[in-house]
Amino acid sequence: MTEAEVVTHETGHPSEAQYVRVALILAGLTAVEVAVYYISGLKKVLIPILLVLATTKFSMVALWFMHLKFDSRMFRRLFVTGIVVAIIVYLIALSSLHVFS
Amino acid sequence: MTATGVVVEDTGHGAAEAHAAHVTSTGLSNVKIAMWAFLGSECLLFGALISTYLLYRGKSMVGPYPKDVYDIPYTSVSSFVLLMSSLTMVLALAAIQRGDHRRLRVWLLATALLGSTFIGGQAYEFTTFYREGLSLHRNLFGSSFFVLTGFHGAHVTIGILMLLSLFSLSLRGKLPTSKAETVELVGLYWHFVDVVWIVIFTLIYLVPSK
Amino acid sequence: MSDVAIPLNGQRGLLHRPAKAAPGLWGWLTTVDHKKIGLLYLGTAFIFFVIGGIEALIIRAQLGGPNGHVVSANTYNQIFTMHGTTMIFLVVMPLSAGFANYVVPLMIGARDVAFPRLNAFGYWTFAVGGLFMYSSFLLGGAPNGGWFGYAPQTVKAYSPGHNIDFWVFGLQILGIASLTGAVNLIVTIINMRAPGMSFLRMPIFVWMTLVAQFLLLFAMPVITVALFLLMFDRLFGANFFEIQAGADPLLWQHLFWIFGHPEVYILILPAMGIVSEVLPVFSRRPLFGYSVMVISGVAIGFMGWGVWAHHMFATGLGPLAKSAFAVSTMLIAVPTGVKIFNWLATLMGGKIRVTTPLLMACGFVGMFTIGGLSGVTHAIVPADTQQTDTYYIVAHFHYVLFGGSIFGLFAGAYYWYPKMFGHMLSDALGKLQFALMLIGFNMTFGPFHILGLQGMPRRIYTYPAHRGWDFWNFVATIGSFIIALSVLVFIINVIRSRKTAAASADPWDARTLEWSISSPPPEFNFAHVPVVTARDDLWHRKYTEDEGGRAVPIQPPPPSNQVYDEFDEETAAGIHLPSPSFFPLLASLGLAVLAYGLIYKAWPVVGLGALWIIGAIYAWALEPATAEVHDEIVQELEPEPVEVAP
Amino acid sequence: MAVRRRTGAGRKARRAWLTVVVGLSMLLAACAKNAPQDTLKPASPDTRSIDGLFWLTFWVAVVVFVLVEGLLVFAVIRHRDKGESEEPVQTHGNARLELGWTIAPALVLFLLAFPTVGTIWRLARSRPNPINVTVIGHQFWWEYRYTDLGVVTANELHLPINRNVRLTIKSGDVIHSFWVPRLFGKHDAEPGRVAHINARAERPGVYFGECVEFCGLSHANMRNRAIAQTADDFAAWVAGQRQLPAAPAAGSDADGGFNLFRTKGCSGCHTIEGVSKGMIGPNLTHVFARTSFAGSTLDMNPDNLRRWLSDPPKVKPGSKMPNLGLSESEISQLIAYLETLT
Repeated sequence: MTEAEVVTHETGHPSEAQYVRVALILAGLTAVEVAVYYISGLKKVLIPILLVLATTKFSMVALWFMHLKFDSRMFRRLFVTGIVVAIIVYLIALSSLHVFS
Repeated sequence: MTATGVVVEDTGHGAAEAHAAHVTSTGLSNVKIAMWAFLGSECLLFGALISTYLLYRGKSMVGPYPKDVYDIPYTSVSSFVLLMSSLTMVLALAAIQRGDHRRLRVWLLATALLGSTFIGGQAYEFTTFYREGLSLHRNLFGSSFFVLTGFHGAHVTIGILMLLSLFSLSLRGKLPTSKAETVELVGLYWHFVDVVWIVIFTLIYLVPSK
Repeated sequence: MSDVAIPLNGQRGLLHRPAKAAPGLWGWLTTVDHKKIGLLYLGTAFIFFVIGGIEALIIRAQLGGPNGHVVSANTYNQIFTMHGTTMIFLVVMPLSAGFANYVVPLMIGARDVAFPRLNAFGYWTFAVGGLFMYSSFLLGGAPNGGWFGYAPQTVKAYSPGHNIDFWVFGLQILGIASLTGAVNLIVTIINMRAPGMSFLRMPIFVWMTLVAQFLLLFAMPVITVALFLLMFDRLFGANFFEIQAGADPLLWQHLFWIFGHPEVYILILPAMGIVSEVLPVFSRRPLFGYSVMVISGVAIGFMGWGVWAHHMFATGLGPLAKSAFAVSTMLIAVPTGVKIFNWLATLMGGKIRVTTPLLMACGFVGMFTIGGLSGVTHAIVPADTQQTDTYYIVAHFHYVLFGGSIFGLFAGAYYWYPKMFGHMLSDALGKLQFALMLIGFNMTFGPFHILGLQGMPRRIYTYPAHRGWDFWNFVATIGSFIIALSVLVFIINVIRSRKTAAASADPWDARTLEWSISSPPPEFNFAHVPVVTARDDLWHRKYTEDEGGRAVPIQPPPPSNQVYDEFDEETAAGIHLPSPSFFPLLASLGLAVLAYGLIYKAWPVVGLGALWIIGAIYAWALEPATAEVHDEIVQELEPEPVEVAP
Repeated sequence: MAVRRRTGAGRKARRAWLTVVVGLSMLLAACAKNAPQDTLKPASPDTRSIDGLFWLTFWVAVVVFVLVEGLLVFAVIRHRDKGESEEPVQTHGNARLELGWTIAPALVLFLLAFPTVGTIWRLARSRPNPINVTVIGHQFWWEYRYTDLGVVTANELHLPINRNVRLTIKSGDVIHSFWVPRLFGKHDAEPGRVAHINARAERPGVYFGECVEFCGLSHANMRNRAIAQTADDFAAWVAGQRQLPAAPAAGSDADGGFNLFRTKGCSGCHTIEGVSKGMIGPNLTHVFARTSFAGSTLDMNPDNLRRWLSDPPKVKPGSKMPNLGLSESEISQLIAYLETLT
């Protein structure tokens, strides 16, 4: 998606066409996710791919649809703190419960 | 807790004095900071539920196991539906920011319908699993799956309730353009619930169970 | 507050909303004024403090000598569980919330919190949650699983009654209260500071409250999930904690302590904030190393998330995890130590007025140091396997919670009492209470160290003779009654304070904004919103520094209305204030109805409760947002007169 | 301005100093005469290394304690307001000091971290050719199974001195915690999980212990004893435990007790080799050889047996053994039979 003609609305929000394009990309990524799931050849690499796809979709919705890309950094800080604390704390807990080994 | 009961009196057009209470230190609106703080804490809530599922993955003593019940194509369709509801939600917000109240109501209804389709899909999936012997009481998979997706479903249902309330308020002319922020808040909540489903769909359905 | 209820300006909402705060009980039930809500928090929490204290006295009477039989085993388990749960969730948290609610808006120059009705909902949900949990005594037995209710012990099979259900739902309701309070205070502190009040000009109490509220914001959901899992196990037969189904007994401990450790920092940071306000005022010097104190507070906030497993060193965590958590627990002692050294540096070289708030704050520093040191010994994992779950741990957390939080909160009580009630507490009685409390406290919890090292486990309803424990248990029981005596002295002090002289706006010649308005402050706090030019703004309106760095009063002394906020009737009337509302109270009661229904599986009551809550929230949202807007403005508003609060 | 009384301030400060001194002296008078579960009297190599770590940390803590409390009391006394008119110097901070009292504690803790982590890993290492004993926690008593030696007993753990004993800790219901303070640090007995403790006694003797994780009504009555014996005493004990008890002489009180054991339902819960297979209660094959029973809360003698058999839940609230409503004569006969199970 081109960065250039993002701002067409005086309040700095993306245009409707922009939203539709982002939605199509998200739909495409979901299709890729399901497709990758069925390709047996990628068994060993499946989990990293799925995680990357999920993170991409997550950040796209957050940045575009939730306007984190256009709004004040304060909102981003609040949300990202919650995510980072959750990920770190639960990763430590799950690893000490030997979920990954 | 969705209703934030804020008393930021809408100065709207021409209200004379600007009270200090309405001029905020960061220039951002109180309710939006509150909503983002709330969404930050919700990450911890869904994080705990997802971690419980990941901990108990592959530890059920008895069937049915994820492989026996999961229908990936079916769930990916309902994921697509929820994803598209995020699009209609953001279009609804764009509509009210432009002052196009008719289009606002169309997109609000579309979002609520897509959300209801998703919930319908979940309900159908739950009954199918239940008929196949999976229940809260059956095994660890049943407990952790139903509680996680059930919590998410409850959040989506609350979202649909809010969307329908916005729709009826707009119908009765009680949602003026100056109140666009209310739609934005409901939008933030709705996108968050969609984003959580993105994580759930990948970690719970797609990542194969041990 | 004017008695005449100014008629609503013709904007009929879904339901009539009172325009002005009515006097008497109805005023208190529908108040949205952060000061009244603060006082409600403090009063309710003090009542629970007395109840928790009585529970402590029962425990000490039972353990005063070997083979005690003052209470049965079952009653003892209920009493010690309720003592722990009450003192943490119904005393220290609400006292901190009470001070935060009352003082933070005044300190940052705001007229109220960001969401006044949500604030009222927070208080009423706390009160309802506390009463709900205590109703268990009348309905078949109070919670008896310990304040952290480890999982297999609290599942239906091993705790058949409704005791644990009351604990689960009580904590869920209290969790909602804390979460709404946290969101409210975070937005208030971030967004409603007076012009000129940058983040680094905020008082340390506001900083510590902000860090504590962020810890609350992120910690509450974790215990909410743990309690939901336990609820699903107990009420709907799920098997999150069913060992036969393959469940892991450590899941509950991990989830609980991921909440548990940030929780103990939630309990101590506000008290640290109070001490950081009291010491400078009575040493007549600025707080030593303000920015370092802020950084160490924030550091404690972040590191608080990485230490929780030091509560689990006796479980099967494995040596790697134990080593990691040992080191992280040691590291968190560093910022705490930095704070203590900064307090000492503030005192050193000051002109210390030895009043009760100062003594209480010094008591905090002294006793919290002991608690901190015994805390570090728990980070030494091998030593901890000898200390955990014994009375050594009980000594540690009482030195930090009682020696720390309670001493700090009493410092706050004596310090802000003139501001809240308009007259002084007697300093002599205050010092008597301090002396009694310090002696009783050390006599009670000092010997616990010894009992713990001699192998006395915690939570035992009785112990045999010939264990070497009899003497110190007896000493501790005497000490606990001295503490009770000191609390009695405080109550007498409060009652007698009605007749003392009226307090001025600034009785302590203090440093922060809450002392620039009258005691007690008017409902709108500041007639003229203050413009802040420096940290400790009020002090810098009164004093400047001579070349030697000593503070000297500004000559010629500025007119009083430039130092203090004076106003006349006319400006007061013009200030718009949020109108009272009874829907927060209504929504809180709905929570209790829903909880009772779920416990007794009375589905119609559950339905009623759910509808009640949803109805109260809708009515609250659709309530007209404003009271008396002046007539000439009404015409200009758009055709749709009724605005919707989001 | 608040009224300042110079003498009052001094008196208060002295009283605070007095309290601290009294508190400190009480702390130092820690060693009570006979404290059988005293963690400060280690009786095994592991607890001795733990004890060393504790005292190292303790003395570091004492230094910090004296420094901080001393500074606090000194500051309050030395710098109290003696009525002078001029205000103090308004110092705001001092970067070097801040750095100093951040680095110094971090350094001290860093030095403490090395012995700590070292000891953690040393204690966790499994020891050569141990005697294997499985310890199972039940609501409100401990069961021991000597898997290699084929012995099952309860409440009292026998172990030879100067031999490694590998305890495998399990639980049959809720979380308990197995601990003999003088021999080893506690470890939770978690249902569904297995844990290990390395035990080793150096001197013969009876070492007391107790369940240390809240496990219900009689958590306080779930005690245990570890009886360390010389190698041949231990061997004699094992041999004794392996023998089947002789059937009581026909027609005697013991024989009456034997019949009652089988008719009153005792056999349904308790195992006596060759007589019954019950798995709910402790193994009674050699019950009278033990020095204590009922979760080691009662010493083994006929009077205590009578008190226990007449109403078990009164002695141990919440105990699974019900009140069988036995008459005095039936209790006497049962006691007579139990006395033959040595």
